[in-house]
Amino acid sequence: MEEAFSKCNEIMEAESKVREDMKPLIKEIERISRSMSATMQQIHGKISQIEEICDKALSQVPELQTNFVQLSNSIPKGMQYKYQMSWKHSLGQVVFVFVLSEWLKNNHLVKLETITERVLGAARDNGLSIELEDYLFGICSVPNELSRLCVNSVTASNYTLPLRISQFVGEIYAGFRLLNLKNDGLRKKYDGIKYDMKKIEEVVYDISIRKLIPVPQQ
Amino acid sequence: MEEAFSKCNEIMEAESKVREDMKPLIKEIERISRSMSATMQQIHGKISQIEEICDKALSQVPELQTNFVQLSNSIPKGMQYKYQMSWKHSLGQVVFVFVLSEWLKNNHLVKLETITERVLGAARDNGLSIELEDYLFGICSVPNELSRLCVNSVTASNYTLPLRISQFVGEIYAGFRLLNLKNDGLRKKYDGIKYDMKKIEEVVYDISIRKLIPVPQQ
Amino acid sequence: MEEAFSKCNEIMEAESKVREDMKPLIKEIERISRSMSATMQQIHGKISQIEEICDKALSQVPELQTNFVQLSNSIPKGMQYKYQMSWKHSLGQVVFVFVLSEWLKNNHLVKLETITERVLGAARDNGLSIELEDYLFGICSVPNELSRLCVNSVTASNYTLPLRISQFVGEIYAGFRLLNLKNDGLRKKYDGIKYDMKKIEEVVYDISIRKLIPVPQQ
Amino acid sequence: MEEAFSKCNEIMEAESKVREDMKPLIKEIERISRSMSATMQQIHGKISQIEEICDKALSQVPELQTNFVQLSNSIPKGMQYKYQMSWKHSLGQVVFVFVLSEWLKNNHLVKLETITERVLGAARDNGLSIELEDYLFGICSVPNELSRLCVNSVTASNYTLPLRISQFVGEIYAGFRLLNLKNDGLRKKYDGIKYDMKKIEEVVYDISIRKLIPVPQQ
Amino acid sequence: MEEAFSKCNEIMEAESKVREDMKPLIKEIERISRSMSATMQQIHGKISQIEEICDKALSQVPELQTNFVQLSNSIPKGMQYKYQMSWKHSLGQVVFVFVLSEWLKNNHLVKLETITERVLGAARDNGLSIELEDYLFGICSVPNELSRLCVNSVTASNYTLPLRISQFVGEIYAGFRLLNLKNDGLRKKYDGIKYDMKKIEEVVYDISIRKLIPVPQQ
Amino acid sequence: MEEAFSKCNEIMEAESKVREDMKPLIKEIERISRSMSATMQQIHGKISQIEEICDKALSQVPELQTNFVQLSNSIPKGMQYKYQMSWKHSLGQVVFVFVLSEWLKNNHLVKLETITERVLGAARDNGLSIELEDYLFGICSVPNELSRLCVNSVTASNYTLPLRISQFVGEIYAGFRLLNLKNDGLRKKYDGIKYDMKKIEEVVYDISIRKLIPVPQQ
Amino acid sequence: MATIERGEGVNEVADEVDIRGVHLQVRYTSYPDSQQEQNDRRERLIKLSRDTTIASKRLIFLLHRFPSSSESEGEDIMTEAQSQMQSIHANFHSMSADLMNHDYYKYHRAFSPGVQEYLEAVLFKEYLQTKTLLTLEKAQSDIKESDAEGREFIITHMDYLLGIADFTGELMRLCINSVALGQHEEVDLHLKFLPFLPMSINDRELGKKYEVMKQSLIKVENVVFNVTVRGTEYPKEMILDRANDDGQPMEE
Amino acid sequence: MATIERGEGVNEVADEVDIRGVHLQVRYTSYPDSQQEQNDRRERLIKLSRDTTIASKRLIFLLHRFPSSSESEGEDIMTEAQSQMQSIHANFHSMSADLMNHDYYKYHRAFSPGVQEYLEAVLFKEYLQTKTLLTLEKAQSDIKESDAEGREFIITHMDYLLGIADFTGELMRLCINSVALGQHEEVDLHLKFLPFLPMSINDRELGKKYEVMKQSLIKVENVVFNVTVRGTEYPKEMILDRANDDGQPMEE
Ligand SMILES: [Mn+2]
Ligand SMILES: [Mn+2]
Repeated sequence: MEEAFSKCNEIMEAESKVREDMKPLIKEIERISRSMSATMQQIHGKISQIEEICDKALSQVPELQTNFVQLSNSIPKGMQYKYQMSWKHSLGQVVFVFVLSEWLKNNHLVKLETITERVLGAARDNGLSIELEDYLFGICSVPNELSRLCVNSVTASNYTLPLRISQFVGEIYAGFRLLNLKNDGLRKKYDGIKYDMKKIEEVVYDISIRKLIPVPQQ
Repeated sequence: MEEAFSKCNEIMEAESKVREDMKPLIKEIERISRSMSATMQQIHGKISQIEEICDKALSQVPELQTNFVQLSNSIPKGMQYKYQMSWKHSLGQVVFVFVLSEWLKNNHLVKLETITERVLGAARDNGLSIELEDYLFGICSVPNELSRLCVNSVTASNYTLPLRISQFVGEIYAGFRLLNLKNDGLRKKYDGIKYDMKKIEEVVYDISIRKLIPVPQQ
Repeated sequence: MEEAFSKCNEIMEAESKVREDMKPLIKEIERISRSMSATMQQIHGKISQIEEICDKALSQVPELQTNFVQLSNSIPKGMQYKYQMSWKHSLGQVVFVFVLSEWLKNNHLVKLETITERVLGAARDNGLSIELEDYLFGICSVPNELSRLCVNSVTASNYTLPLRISQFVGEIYAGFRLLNLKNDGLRKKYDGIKYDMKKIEEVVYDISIRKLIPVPQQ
Repeated sequence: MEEAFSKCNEIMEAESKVREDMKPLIKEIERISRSMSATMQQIHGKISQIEEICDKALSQVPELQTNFVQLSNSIPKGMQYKYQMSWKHSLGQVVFVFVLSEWLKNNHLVKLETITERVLGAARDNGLSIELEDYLFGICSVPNELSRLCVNSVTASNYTLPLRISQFVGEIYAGFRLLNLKNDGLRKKYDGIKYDMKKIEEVVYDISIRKLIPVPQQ
Repeated sequence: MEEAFSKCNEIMEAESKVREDMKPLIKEIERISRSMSATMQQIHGKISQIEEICDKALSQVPELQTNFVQLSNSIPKGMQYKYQMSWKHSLGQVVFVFVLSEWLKNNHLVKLETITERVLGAARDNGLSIELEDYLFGICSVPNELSRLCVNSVTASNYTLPLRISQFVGEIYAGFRLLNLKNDGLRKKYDGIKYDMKKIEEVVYDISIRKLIPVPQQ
Repeated sequence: MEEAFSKCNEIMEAESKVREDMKPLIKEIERISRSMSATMQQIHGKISQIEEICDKALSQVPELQTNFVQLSNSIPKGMQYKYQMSWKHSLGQVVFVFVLSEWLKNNHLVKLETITERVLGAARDNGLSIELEDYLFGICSVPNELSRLCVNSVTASNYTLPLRISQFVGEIYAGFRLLNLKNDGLRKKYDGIKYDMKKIEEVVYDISIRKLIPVPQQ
Repeated sequence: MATIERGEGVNEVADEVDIRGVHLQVRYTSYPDSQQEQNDRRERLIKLSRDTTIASKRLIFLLHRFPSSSESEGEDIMTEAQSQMQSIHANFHSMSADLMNHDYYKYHRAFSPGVQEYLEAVLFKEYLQTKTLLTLEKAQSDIKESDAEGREFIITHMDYLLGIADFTGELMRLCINSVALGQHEEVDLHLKFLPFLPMSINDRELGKKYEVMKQSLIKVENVVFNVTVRGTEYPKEMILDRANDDGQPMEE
Repeated sequence: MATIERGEGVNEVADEVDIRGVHLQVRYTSYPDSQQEQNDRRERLIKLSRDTTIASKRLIFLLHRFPSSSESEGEDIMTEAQSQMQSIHANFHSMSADLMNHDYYKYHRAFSPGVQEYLEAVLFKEYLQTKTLLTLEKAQSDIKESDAEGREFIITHMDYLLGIADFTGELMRLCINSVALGQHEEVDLHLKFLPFLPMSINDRELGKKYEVMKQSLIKVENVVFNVTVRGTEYPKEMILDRANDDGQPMEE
């Protein structure tokens, strides 16, 4: 019987090794995605430099990809889902940064495939993926950030950004309404968008009533 | 943007379908493994028919395998780990039945590969597997059952089975000692073996002090 | 063996005595730090007397130091960490009061060394210290208090304090972003600053759109 | 302010480093003490080789000491108590092994100083220590092991060991009665000795009524 | 020995009877205090009829007193504290109603003696009492209700009530600060007042920034 | 309002003082009852000196009474039940010691009144009491101790004590059957007596079958 | 070898019971229905209840469009609502038929959720049309009248109360939407109608809903406060103007 | 001013509801019984159920004296048991009468505990007399036959199974008592009869009872082991002798 248990020990050591190999990569992935997300926070104080900030945040993507590719190489085939909890949270942050910065710069909703391609790259062929759920969670976090940006852009005398924000958040809200949501966490997060919309509308109202912008035509 | 959200809906529906397909198979797997485990319970009342009972429990394995193969066909490639929580508990029961019955019949510790082959069969090629952890958990449940069997076999005037049990559980306990357990649940379960061992030793004590077994030579 | 146990009893009595000696000192330390913290609460109702209130809160520091010095004398060498949970919470309150009052009066972030020197004094040489962690926890509590002060200062027609607060909290928030926080409690507390920042921004928005302050130039 | 936070980061990194340095040493300490404790478990199956087993378990002490000395070197002065939770549990196991094996071999209760000297060696001068509490906890674990040994020694036809055990555990129990225990965990563990004592008394009863030992004269 | 146990049975029956007698009275006390508390809830919808609502709630006090007097008669002398958990919660609700309504009507904090006299009446001479703790708990519940009333009174265009509330809650908060609270539950509840205070300050802020109240002179 | 709160503080201080005054007395009561209970434990090892041990245990009663009287003086009239949880556990131990030692010495079940008189003395007139429940709980602990004594007295070649024990425990069990028990804890404890009786009967059986005593006539 | 069948709420047939050599001989003959018939009936009722829930939710969704609609649109919406209600009634008629001559309460848990959701919808509809609370009596007679065979469908008091509790949630949404639309008189009306269930509740399910209701109510109070306070700064006409420009009901 | 009455399991009448100036006009007219009548009926059934429980417990207590009794004593005990059973039946007849033309399942929770305890008692009685398991069918017909008006009292499958589960507890006590009496053949018989409920249980109440049963069973196994092992040391006759001397059944 001793032999049987020795074999068990071997398997456990092998699995241990996979985890050991993954650890520094995941730490690095966490660091980068945290840093990207922290960089994006700067938009609130520097409304006029939004594009630069977005670029700065996104400039870390190649480094991130390198780590994801290495990570995907260290995981045995078919076992990506076994470990995915380790990087799920980081991916959520990255999706958030992508959706937010792409819209700020280019005024459109970035697609799941685009993010997957840029963040995972070759890691995708090794079986890594961004779950649809993570993508939708990431989108859901954007309106809250934008409602805050709305307030700050008015303080910085920028009266057009609130109008853009109002329209984008309205579209996201309408988009989610089309989904047949089952997931409790996601539905709850989606419900919260309502309050962001209200705040944004109040800001738009405040500036329109003071004739700082023409009453918007929809 | 509407189009983007429509696509999301499609993906969600597809995933929903996979879960729906799996559901009846998993229910069946649960039923069979529960029934196997319930059958094994009969050994306590019919010490003299242990072999027949083991055979009866194991006779359900082919049916179980059929379900696992179908299940493995319904899961997209590379996603087995995503769903494994659904059948993990059942696999635990099956490992328990296997380890217990194989030892009772053939006096050896059944290997993980043997169980995998007989329970999963072709499902293994489709990416399903029994984790080492589940195997060890299953083994850990055996001593408790055997400590109870020890008591009942004495009641049935069988004084050799307790000695066999004492040795086997002792070996399992020693085997686990060799492992470098990292899983907390497993470590806790292993700690519990100590109490089973103690109970078994007390039974052996009771029959030895009454000279129902020959005095051991060390 | 009786003798061995008698010796144990002696050691236990000695340790008991240390704790008994510490008790009244710790009670006093708790009382003073609670009182300092309670005094600081008065700023919300008396915006114009902030400096006096800060001075009043800080006036209790010498008394506090006396107690800490006595405390440090009652602890055997090298054992300060053994008992530190007893005064950790109080130190947290004291750091909070220091950071808040120093900024309100002198507009800068007070350093850890400064607080250590003034609060612990000679106790520092006896091995007592303020952990970096406690310092950071104390800082983290300040933004919440300031967001409340922001609201109350507007009620009291003071429109410049909100701007000062907005800048200070922004700097703290940015500062924390530079840290590689490993402590979970601290990370959580830091995440909370975001909400204070938002509230402060909204107040600044309210006074800026009503032209109660000059429009900022970026 | 940035500079202040940079300094914080430096301190945090330094502390991080201490923990990193300690980690492998603590892992090794855990491994050795676990192994010592596991070795002692073998006494139940090999009553006649108890001395050899004790020697084997204790033979790992020098290796353990080496690690403790290294550990004590890696901790800044005065901070031993800050980290002691990391090795407390292992020390508990070691005390248990010492008390048990010393009594089995030499029939006396090993002193705290003896264990400290042999396990910590030079580490003691670096501020490491075995708390009295840990020593007492270790002693409290011995009766349970001995009640099991009592049963197994009868199975192995050794009728004198139970009498020795009965006396030793009785003395421990009486010794603890003298202590004014304030630690709740310890008091609870001590209460548990009562059950071990009862079990041992029953074994002595069993062999005495069967005249396997001479009737004691009081 | 039988006789001894018969006597025990008698004592138990007697105690049983006391509990049976108390039961309907306690049910009635619970019903009335629940009803008083429910009545007070109406203030939020009818700001202009606050006095009438307070009177209606208090009009049930005589009925309550009758029940307390009967209750006190059914309890053997000296045993009031044995059963006090049965009506403690109801007393808490009553204190809440008293403190709230008395302040709304007469603008002062009702004293413990006043409540005791009106609620317990002659029951007081029979040994019943309202504990200081219950009184303080009752007071602690008031700020939360008032923070809600603050919001609703603005909706009803009453801008003076918020100022009154702000002052009263501020005084309560300051008052509690003077107490050396040892009861953990009470301390926690008191900590909660901070959030009510904040909410109230925000309401005052909202009406003050819109110049709905005269700018305060400090 | 400040005055109202000052008054609260006074009341709280007064209550605090009562607790402070009680503390050393209760500590002393705990110490003595623990010591009495510990003394009684010695009967198992010294069967022939049982009477002396009982006397030694009971010799501490006057000292205990002194403390209870002082305690009763420090509690305001009518408030004994408010604090009774503080000494309930100790009273339980004392009842146990009384019932056990009185039976061992004088062969009868000591009455509740007797214990009350000897333990509380004048404290009884000050409102202190031993609850019936505590008395019954104390009795329920005796059979377990006696089943252990039964085993040890045979080991010490005393064959008459087991017969006495068998009869006494049988009577206690029968007595409890007369009670209309509602209390869950008590009923559970009473159910456990069954197992003590079984153990005692086995011992009686063992000695009678070996003709160490005549088959008992009931 | 006989089998034990498990009754009441358990749907599968138990394994054989012949452990320790004793065969449990258990047969049930005194039932009008077989176990299988009972299970089938329960399944049918659960399905009808689910359909009713879905249709009622859809009806509520539709009704939320009413306040922001023009008069003619409003009429269309109510016509559509009436027809949706009628088609839900068909579910109740099927249930009545299936329950005929059987124990109503035995199956109550199976269809209770659907009944509650239906009540939520019709209470909401009645409120929008008449600003009154639909009585339980009326709710029952509506169902009966639309049944060709005139069968009565019993609604329990508890289901009615739970329906009211859920309805207040919709009333709250209505409030928030009216706020967004700048319909201040409406808001006032809704807020006055938001009924408190009595606090003296010792039923657990209802107690929980009451707590949720209270939290919702406080949320509405805060929204209304916000609007009122903002309204003090600007002329009311401007608020209304703007509301007509881009007001979007935020229902769901 | 109207009041809301709370239905289904709630016994008090609610407070008035007129908060925010709206009076809720709620009346219930479509019920055959008034709320008050329903409450009263429920109270009556709960009381009958409690009486049944107490009487059944007493019957079980009596039955435990049977195994240790002589033949003539045994006959007396069974005669007394039969008469106690008959008087319990009167409770069921009252319940049948009160439930006539009313919803059985609506009130089921009120009397289910009594039914379970009764089943436990009669299952035990049947086992002592015939060593067989009383069928649900027989249990029901016994009640019906003793009813002068021949009314049927329905026992659900679930109550029957829960009754069996409790009955095994008594069987366990019987085992331990038989052990004390040295009746080894009896012990063997009981042990073989102790049925396992199938493990594949997804009903929570039954699952809990099953766990308790298993723990009880293990306790019995340990006791039987103990006796057997002791029995190997001494001649059987001696054990029996002694058992007749001072054997005390340890029932409760
Ligand atoms: Mn709804
Ligand atoms: Mn029972």
